Amino acid sequence: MLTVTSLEVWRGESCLLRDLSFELLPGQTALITGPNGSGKTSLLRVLAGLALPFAGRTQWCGTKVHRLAPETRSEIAYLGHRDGLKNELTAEGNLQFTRDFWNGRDEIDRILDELRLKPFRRREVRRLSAGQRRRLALGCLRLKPARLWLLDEPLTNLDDKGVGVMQTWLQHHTGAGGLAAVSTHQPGRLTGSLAIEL
Amino acid sequence: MSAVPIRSRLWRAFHQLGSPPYVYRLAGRLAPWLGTMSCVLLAVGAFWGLVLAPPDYLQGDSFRIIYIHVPSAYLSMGGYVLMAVAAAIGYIWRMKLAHGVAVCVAPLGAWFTALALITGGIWGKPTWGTYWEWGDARLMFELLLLFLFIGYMVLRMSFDERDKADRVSALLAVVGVVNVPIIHYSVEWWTTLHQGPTLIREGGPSITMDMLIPLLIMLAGFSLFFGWLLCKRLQGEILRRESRTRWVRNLAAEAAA
Amino acid sequence: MADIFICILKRDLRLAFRRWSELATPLIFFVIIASLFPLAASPDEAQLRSTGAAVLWMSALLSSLLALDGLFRADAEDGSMEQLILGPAPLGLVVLAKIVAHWSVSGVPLLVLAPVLALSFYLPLTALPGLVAALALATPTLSVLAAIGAALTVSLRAGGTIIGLLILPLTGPVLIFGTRATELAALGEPLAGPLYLLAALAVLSVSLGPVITAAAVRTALE
Amino acid sequence: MSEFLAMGGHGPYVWSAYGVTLVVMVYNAWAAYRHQANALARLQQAGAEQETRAKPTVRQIG
Repeated sequence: MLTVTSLEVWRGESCLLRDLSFELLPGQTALITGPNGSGKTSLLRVLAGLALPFAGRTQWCGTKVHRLAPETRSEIAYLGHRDGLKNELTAEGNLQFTRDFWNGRDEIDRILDELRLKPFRRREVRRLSAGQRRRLALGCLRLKPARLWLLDEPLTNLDDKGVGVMQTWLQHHTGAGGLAAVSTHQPGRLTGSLAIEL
Repeated sequence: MSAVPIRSRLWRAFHQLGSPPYVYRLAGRLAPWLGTMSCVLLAVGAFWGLVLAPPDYLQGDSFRIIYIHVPSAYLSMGGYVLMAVAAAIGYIWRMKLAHGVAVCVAPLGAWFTALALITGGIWGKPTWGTYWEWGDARLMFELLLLFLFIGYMVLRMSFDERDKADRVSALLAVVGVVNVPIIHYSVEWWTTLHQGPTLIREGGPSITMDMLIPLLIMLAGFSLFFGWLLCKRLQGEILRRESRTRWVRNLAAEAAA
Repeated sequence: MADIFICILKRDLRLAFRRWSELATPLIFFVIIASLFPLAASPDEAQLRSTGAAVLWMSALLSSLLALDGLFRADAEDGSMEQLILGPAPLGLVVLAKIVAHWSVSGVPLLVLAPVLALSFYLPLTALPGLVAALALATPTLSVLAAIGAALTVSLRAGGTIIGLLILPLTGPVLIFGTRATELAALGEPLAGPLYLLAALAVLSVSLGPVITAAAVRTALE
Repeated sequence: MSEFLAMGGHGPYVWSAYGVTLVVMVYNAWAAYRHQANALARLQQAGAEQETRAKPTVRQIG
């Protein structure tokens, strides 16, 4: 499904990683680990098609990711360091926009419930804590009808319950034939079938 | 001959033009020829234009500025188009060398635009009695073109990463080149309304043969001069861009020895 | 397609009204520039009548550049631009929706304010429809150009000043045709010529601009 | 000769235009040569400082 062939990634004048090849199949999770500055974020951005590799290929179902048609592109969901939420909108407003834009699942109530954000649904995002915002960002991810999740440090700022929700969601996602590539500093807290050490 | 070998030969030429060591050597071989030819042509053209050509019956001897003004103006426009085409090729086919060409053309084009403005202004004084005539479409267009060149260079300088600077500034160059004809015609339209004077009126006093030949020589001389400097700048640019590769390291070691 | 366009449009309009001070700044800027002009020149009626159109157009030009400076920056900073880039719609469509949203909150009020200022510059009442028509055709082009500038400089901290350098030389044609239309309107002469030219520019920029802007956003955030 | 230099009264204009052009062209030629020489000099200073990264490892778990 996600095929990476002799990938080489540069940032500015320095080579971050070279000759990386792997294949991720339905139901699999890849855990990407490595010290700071080793290129985890850059790799995920390349996998998402946000940045271009210096050399090599990343293909989703046989098509290069940055050449994907908009409809197929929505099979890939990316969550970066930044939450991608609008401060001026309410928690619910952010979820509604994600649902409408991605033509996603109609599960806003359930997601707010699972994330324990129901009491804050009408609160503007700027008045939420960093952990609550991270949860909301994960909620947006859950709404998207995507098969491949690309997550950059999804556990940052999350408390134990939040981590628990994330673990369950990841299991659900891969259990239903989804794929995930997750970068993390706490590989013990997530289970994966493929370990990529940069 | 069948079509296939020609096409494959063209394809190979295209590929070679994307290969930095090849282009570096090509530019190094071309540069001395272009330099010599341009100096000879410029000397001949200047002598012919300044000494042999007869004075214009309306403007007297000041018309001799045409031999540097028109080639500069021509190179400023040609330079912008060349820069935009190179940048577009670099953006579309991800050809780093084409970005390198665009980078090298920009300062040259800007200088020739400035030259066209300065010589145009100096020419204006004896012709219109003022150094700067706002109503002249050609000068106004050159001024806007200079701003476009400066904008391109400033945008490049504000990025730290060369790769990103290449790709973002390429888009600006493309936007600019789409706009250049629009700006050109709108400025012409504007001056016809305000009835400004123009240096060369269409259907006006026709230029005679002994005035035209030095102009053509100067045009050729300026173009070769531009090509010469482009080759030298491109060599420097390739060295900077390819500093990590083995062939450049060998070259540097050879030059040091 | 249409529902995604409307979805982005609604989102940006909602955001714009939540940050209404940012919305009002370019308009106040427009009024201030236009009203400072007589201080710099002279309050003389004949002089203001002859330069009023030029002043109005220059102020409109600068304020629409200012209005779109932050078009992509806020989204780029909080990470939502990445989400829009990766979304299920062509980025050009998303960009077009954002431009339309910003035009309707910055360009349309300009159309309302301009006639008031025009009267203060002694432009005849009969010239106002022509002025508004010219501005209505010109502001989309200005918005698209400003959006291209905003996209090219989205990852730069000092974006605002560079945008002016990049985009102002390209606004020459709009300025020429716009002031000409206003002058003709003030003289009571037919002004269809420059209006057609402004409309042609608007069609060209609205059709090509979003594609270029989308490429610029994508490249600048790569 | 002085008649030639006077250019029928337009001497200052013609000669200043040609002078400016000559200066700009010579400057550009000098700048282009310096551009390449600088690049070479910088390369020689920089020497070999190529950093090499280990290849990432990929392994199956379970």
